[in-house]
Amino acid sequence: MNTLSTYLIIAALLFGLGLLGVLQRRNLIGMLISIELMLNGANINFMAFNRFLAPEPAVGQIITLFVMGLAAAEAAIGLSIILALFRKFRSINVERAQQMRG
Amino acid sequence: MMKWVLFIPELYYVLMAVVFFALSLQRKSEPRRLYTWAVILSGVGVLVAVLSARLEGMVFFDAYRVDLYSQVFKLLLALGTFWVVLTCSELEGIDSRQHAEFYLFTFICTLGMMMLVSAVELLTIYISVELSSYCLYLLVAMRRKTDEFAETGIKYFMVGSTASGFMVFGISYLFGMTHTTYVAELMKVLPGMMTEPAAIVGLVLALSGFFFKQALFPFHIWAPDVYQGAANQVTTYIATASKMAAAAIVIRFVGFSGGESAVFIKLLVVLSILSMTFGNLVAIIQKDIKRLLAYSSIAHAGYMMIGILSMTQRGYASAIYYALAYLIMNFACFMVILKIADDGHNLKIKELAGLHKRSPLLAMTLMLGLFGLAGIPPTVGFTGKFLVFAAALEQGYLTLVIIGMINATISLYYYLIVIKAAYLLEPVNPYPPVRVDKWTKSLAIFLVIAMVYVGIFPDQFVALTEAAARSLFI
Amino acid sequence: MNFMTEAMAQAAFWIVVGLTLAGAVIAVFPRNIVYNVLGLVLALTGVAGLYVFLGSMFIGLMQLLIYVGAICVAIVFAIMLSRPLHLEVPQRKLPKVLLAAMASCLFAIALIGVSLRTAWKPAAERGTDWSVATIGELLLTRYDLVFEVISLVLLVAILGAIVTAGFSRRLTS
Amino acid sequence: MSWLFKDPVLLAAVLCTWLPFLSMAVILIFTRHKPQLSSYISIGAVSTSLICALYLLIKLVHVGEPVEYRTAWLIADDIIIPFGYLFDPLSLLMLLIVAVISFLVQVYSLGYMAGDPGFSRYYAFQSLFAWAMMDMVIAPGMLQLYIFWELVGLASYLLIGFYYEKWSAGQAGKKAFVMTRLGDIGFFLGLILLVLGFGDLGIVAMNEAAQAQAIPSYLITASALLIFCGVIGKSAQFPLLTWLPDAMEGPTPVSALLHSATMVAAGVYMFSRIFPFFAASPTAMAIALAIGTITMLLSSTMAMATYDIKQVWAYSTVSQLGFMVMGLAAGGYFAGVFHLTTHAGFKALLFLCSGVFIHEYHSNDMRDIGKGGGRSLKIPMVCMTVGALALSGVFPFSGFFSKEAIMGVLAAYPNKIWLLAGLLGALMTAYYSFRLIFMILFPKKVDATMPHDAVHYHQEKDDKIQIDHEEAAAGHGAAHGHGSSHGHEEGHGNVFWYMAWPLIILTTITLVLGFFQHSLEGFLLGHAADAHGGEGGHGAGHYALLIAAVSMGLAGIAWAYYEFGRKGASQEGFLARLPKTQALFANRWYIDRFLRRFLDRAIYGGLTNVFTRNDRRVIDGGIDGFCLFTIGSGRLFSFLQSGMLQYNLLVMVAAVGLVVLYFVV
Amino acid sequence: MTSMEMAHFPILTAILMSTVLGLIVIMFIPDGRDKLVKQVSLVFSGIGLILCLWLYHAYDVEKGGLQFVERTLWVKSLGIYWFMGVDGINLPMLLLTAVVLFTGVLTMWELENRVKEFFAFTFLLVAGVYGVFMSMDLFWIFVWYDVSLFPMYPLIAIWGGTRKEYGGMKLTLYLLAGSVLILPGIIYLWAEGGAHTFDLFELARGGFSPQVQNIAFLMLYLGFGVLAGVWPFHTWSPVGHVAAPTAVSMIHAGVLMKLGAYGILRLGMTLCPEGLVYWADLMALLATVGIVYGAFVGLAQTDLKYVIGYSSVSHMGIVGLGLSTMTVNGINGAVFQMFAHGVMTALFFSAVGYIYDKTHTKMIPDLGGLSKTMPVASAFFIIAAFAGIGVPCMASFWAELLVFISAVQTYPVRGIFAVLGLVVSALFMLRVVMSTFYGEKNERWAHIPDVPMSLATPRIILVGVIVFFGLFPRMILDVIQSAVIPFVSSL
Repeated sequence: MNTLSTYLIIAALLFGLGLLGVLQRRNLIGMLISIELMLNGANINFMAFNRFLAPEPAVGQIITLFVMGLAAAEAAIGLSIILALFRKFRSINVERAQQMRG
Repeated sequence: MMKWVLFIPELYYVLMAVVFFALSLQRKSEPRRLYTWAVILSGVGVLVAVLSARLEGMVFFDAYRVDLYSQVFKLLLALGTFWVVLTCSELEGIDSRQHAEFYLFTFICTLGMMMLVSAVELLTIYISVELSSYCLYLLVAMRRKTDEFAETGIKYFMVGSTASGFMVFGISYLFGMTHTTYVAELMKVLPGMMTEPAAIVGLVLALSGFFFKQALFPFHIWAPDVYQGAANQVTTYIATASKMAAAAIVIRFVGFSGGESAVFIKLLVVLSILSMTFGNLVAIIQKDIKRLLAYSSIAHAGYMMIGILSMTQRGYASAIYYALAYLIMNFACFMVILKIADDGHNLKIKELAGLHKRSPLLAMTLMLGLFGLAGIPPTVGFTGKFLVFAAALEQGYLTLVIIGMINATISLYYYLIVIKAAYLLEPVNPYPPVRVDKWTKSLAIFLVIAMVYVGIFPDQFVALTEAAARSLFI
Repeated sequence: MNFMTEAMAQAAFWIVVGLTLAGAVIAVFPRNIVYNVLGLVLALTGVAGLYVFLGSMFIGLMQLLIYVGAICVAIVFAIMLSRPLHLEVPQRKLPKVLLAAMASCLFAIALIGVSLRTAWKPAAERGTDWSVATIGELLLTRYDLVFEVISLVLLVAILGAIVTAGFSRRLTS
Repeated sequence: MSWLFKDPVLLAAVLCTWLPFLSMAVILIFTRHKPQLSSYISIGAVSTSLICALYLLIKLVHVGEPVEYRTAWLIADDIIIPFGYLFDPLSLLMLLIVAVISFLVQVYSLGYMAGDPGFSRYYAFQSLFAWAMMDMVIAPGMLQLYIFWELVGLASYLLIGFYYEKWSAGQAGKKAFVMTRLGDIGFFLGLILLVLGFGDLGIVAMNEAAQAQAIPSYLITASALLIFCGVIGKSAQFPLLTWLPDAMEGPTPVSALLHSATMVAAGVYMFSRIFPFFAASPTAMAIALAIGTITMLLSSTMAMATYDIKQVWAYSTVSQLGFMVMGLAAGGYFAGVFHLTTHAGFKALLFLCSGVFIHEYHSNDMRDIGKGGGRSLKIPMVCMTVGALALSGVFPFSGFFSKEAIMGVLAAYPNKIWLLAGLLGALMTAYYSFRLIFMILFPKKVDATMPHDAVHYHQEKDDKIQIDHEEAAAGHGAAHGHGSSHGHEEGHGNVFWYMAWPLIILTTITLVLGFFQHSLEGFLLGHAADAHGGEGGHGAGHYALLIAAVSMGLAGIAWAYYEFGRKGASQEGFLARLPKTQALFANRWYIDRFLRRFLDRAIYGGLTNVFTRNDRRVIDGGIDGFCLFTIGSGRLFSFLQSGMLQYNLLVMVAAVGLVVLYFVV
Repeated sequence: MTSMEMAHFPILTAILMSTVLGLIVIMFIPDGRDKLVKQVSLVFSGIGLILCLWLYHAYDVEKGGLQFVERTLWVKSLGIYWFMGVDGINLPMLLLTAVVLFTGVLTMWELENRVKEFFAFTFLLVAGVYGVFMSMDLFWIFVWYDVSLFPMYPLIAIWGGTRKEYGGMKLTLYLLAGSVLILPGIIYLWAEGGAHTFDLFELARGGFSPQVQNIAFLMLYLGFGVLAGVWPFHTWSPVGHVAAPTAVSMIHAGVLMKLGAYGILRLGMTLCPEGLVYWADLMALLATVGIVYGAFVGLAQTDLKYVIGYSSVSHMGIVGLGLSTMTVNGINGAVFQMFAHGVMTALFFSAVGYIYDKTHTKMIPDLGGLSKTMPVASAFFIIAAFAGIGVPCMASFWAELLVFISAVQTYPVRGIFAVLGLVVSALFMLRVVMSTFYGEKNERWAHIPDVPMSLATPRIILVGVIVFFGLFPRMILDVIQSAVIPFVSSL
């Protein structure tokens, strides 16, 4: 129901799903997508705490806003790096990127 | 407004960023001129940091605190940046068309880290971390001719993003528990809540993000690949300046717990031991010097953690001192590597062969630096370890300290292998002579003297770090 | 009436939740990257809905704007730049998926555990000022620094994206 | 330094003992390359010593109480090790003996060692010996005695191994040192026991305390037995007796000085030094008696089976030392010391005579010497015969008197078996001495045409006796040592007379000394001697014994004459008909073989081997293994850092997940 | 320690600086001026020697106690002091160091390979040694201790002989592994000491609870024990010595190993007397095993330096045994033995060094009959061997005497075993002497010249020291005793 723990669970699930994506997707863009999911999980947390616990409702919203902004920047940088990699490898399969080890 | 004075170092770095942004807009890239500018500007930056060292006060609605703690770290950051820039005379690892951007990102990154050490509000901290991280992602990915190391950037980025995901999630729990984003209030409230799972998990998750920057086990996974894959100067920057900021923020965050939770301390102990042991053991088998130093940095994160986890003023002070020591000696090692691999390639240990003939000064710098990393007196590394261990033993962590010492011995083994290469091996094919210009020479001599001087006359430095640690709690 | 509204709200809420989670699943599981993006869009929209339920229409809108509008589009562009759609998708390795599933399940369960086991205490005094104006005011006062810095972050991101993606800003050296 | 000159006695003592040391230092450091000068320095020093010793004897002969000088050599808490001089009759007598024989031997060596490349070194070591021995003799405390005792051993080692290019010489030196060391350990432990139990190692104090029963008897017995170990080692008593024959590898004058007259007698001297102390423990005395007897008999038998002229005298020395120990252990303080004195004279004489033969014929084998015409060397031949007579205890010679004294003591001992053993010993002694004399005197076939220089090694191969190669190596005379760089072509001028005069002097001593028995007795035993007319008291009532002893000696001579001397004698001896016994005797009753086996099996093969392997495999191997393990674990852990990004992330996530879970549960 | 006592010429610092300055001067000599480097080294080591001799002369035995004290606060917050002083225990050690350094420099007169670096590292090493012996502050003791250890690696690995890289690595790692326990031990004491000072005497005055003492003593004992060659942590010693060049072996076996024993004495025993009592049994046991074991293993070695290495194990066992008795004479003897063994081993290695330099082998079976070709060189070795056997009138005799007396008193059975070890040590020394120097002239080495005067000088000095203190043991024992008696009474 519309309680704090519901939101927290949803956030945790989102985070977990994101994590799963990061851990098993071979497509780098897929991993990036998963990271966005994780950030969204955190954002839901902020919003939920903001709604149910926080003294000032504005703060949580602002944090969420900034996280979004950063996520956008992050996505931009991530995508550019992925593209750079693609131009080298002609692939965005993360498993191609395992030359350095040990 | 007088208060803006407090913000001067940061403003100065903004100015530098602007200058290089302007320079990056030029049609033609002139590496030499860029280098000269960068050296001059970052040199003045050190000066600014020194001059503003004694400033104190709060700005930005208490989100930003300028005190000795932050100023010391800012000085270290400025110094690290300056040194790195100084070694950029042959910036062969990076496409010459992108040198301006290289300096730009470096300075913005330093700016981000400077804000990080001063920020006392979670959102500001988060933003600062991300600012510096993004710059680093970009710097790492900038390496030229990267076929061999192309994956570096993406690895760094993925691990970093995941870790920052953890961190945000953790911060959200902290926010939920304490209803505030201000560090000062957090520190008041949080120690009383350490029994709640959310508080401690929030702290741990938030710390993961910083441990990532510090390359503490198990958040180290990027370090070897990035150290190896990034351009030499970038690696140097990551290994020196960026570590300072990480240390600063880890100290601040660990302090949140107020030493209330034994389990939390135990966790840190475990992490510290794992980090030292893993780093040192794996470093043994490395062939590439930068990769080796990456593992050694993992181990050093563990040593530093010993000081931090004692949760006393002395502990934090020792960690600050350790950071200073680490900056100097790590940089000394990297400087030698940079100068030997002046065409920007990755240096193998065996390529050091005959260094004592090729450049005795660099060989000596390298030796002292490595001995310092191994914690051998009279170098600064020893004094750092000594202080860290003293702080830990004051709290009774005898076993931890012994494990730390065992690790120091293991680490000595691989440092000795490098020293052996530099001093003992004769090269199979003669390597080209090392070009050592006047600047490098004086920098090397300075580093040697610094390593020994700070090591055997630690009094004033210890006093400084203790004052800095004290200001953490005011 | 009240009951009806309540029930509708309930239903809407669960629909939104379902949308979010379904979107997340789609974003993670299918091997076709385009489905993933669509899933992500779904999930993000769902999250925007949740924000609305959490009382902030503004953030919900921002979510749609930034995430769905900007990020997802960027991702789609990247997909189009990087990988022709007709290329076959790589096979999954079962052990890896299993391990990943175990780890993330562990993590999710642990987090759920944390949120359930913690006694969340509301603040003693809770403000009720949900207006966007306040947000704006705070952005220009208390969060002024952050507000300034994020512009720097975005600048870095833009510059970096250009530099890194290989479209050098100079044609010649 | 003025204290030194205030007291002439002290001055004499210091000069007497330290001049040789000085001479050693000077020779080693400065005059190594000037052999003549070195020898003069050394002889000068030792003759000064001799004069001083004489002076001391004369000066102090009537002083009743012992005169003692001491200064603290070492002060370590409650242990004070004095350095000093103790002059009592015994030490004065021994000092004189040492000085005289050292002097004579050094003079003799002028001839014997002439032209040897190590001439200077030889004299340096001689000086070292003289210094150490004299300081030992007049030591006021047991620790000083022990210290110089060890140094004497060092000198012995150096001199035995003088011909260092000879493997066997080195072996012999090592053997001598280690075997005496073994005994010394006992000695040392005994001293420690005494220090801890009693606290004072002053000889006078010890003796008085023992007599006054101020020391518990168990302590006396234990420490006396341990100290006696030192005697066993130094004086080559059973079972550590085999080093002495091997020690004959050294130059003959060395054998004369160290390994017969003085150094080996140090054990006996030490015994007599603390005689009252020993006497306070009947157990120790009994054991000493037994050991002395065994030694005497065993070594006599050994002497009967060898053809090496020096070996014979070496065995004889061992046997006579055993005899002295018997005398002392049976309670005959004077008898033992007296025999020590006379023995020093005639045994030195015997060795020096043999030295002349060896020098002349470059062979140690008595058959070679005989065939080479040994009897043509008149002076040595006569002197040697005199010595042998003294050894056999024939009347006018010194040996007679001292042997009689010991026999008297043994006869006074309740258990007569010791006396019988003594008599048997006398018989054998006479037999082997004259076996030697006769073999040289009446060689089976005089081959006058044979040049002296020719060395008849091949004849040694005729020996049917199986001798361990080890001993064989040790047994081949010292003749190779000095090569033929010198020789008698220079004529029998100086060289010969350098060697002859000491012989003559010693012969004189041997002839005369016996008649001083009573004055010596008086001197040694002080007033006590006057009171009961000398110990042993064999004056009037023991003619039977006297006759028995002398007849034993004569019988031995006769027997030897029968087998070796008379015309047509087979010169094979009765042992040749008893091959097993002969082998037994020739192989020293297999004591050596046993020791060698023990050394090989238990020490080299056993403990050493085990320890070495343990060191290499277990201890060092453990360390290396640990290091390899560390490196290996590094390799292992490096798999955690696989190149695959997601696996690394997996580790990280799992770790954090577990931590979070831990905090929840 | 009053200010009045402070007002004198800081001679200890001067001695220390003689090496540090020497190091710096050597570093600034341009390449290729090898002769000059050697001369400078000689001058600076000579200055150190003269200062040490003066110190020895000026030390007031009657007064005893700590003299020539220098004490300045160094790091305030940790209570670290620049605290140096001389008493009867470290004075002989300083003298030993000076003598060995001086002779070591002379011994390496013919070095040709990377001369400058060699002497620089050597001076660094010796600076550390001086520092340990002088310092009375735990922090500085440890600092100097490590300073004296790490130059061993380049010294062995660059200029060494047999398996130099392995040996150097093993030795350095092993010895520094010892500090794994020392450093925590020191800081542990500091932390438990309450007064938060590293001043040795202040800490000792404060006292510790028995439990703390037990732990700390064990740590210090094992830590320093590694360097002191305590069985079973001795295997670095033969391996390292075999690998090291002559002067380094001299300094290392002669002086550095003493640091270990000195550390046990100065830190462990001063600060944790009750810990000592608790662990003394173990100490005595290990020491005895070391004595006997070292001798036996030495018996089987075929490498000259291995033999000396194991003899060092055996002799350092005697030091350990002496310390473990906790009696005046035991400790007297132990300190004396440290000195005597130092000089003796230096002589040993210097003698072997010459032989090795000329023949390029130190395998006993390859040698033999050396006396004929180089009598003087052989004589040095033989003298050292006799000193090693414990022949009287050599310095080590007195030391062994004192140790054994107190050992038999305190631990009868172990004491007797230790004494029996002397026979074995005699056996193996003489075995080596015989196989190497006795026997037929070896034609292979016939061309080799005997030691020239210049190279004989250092060895003569060492022989002189051995014999001088052998004849006049009070010259040094009185000094030692002036410190040991109050020390033991305070135990």
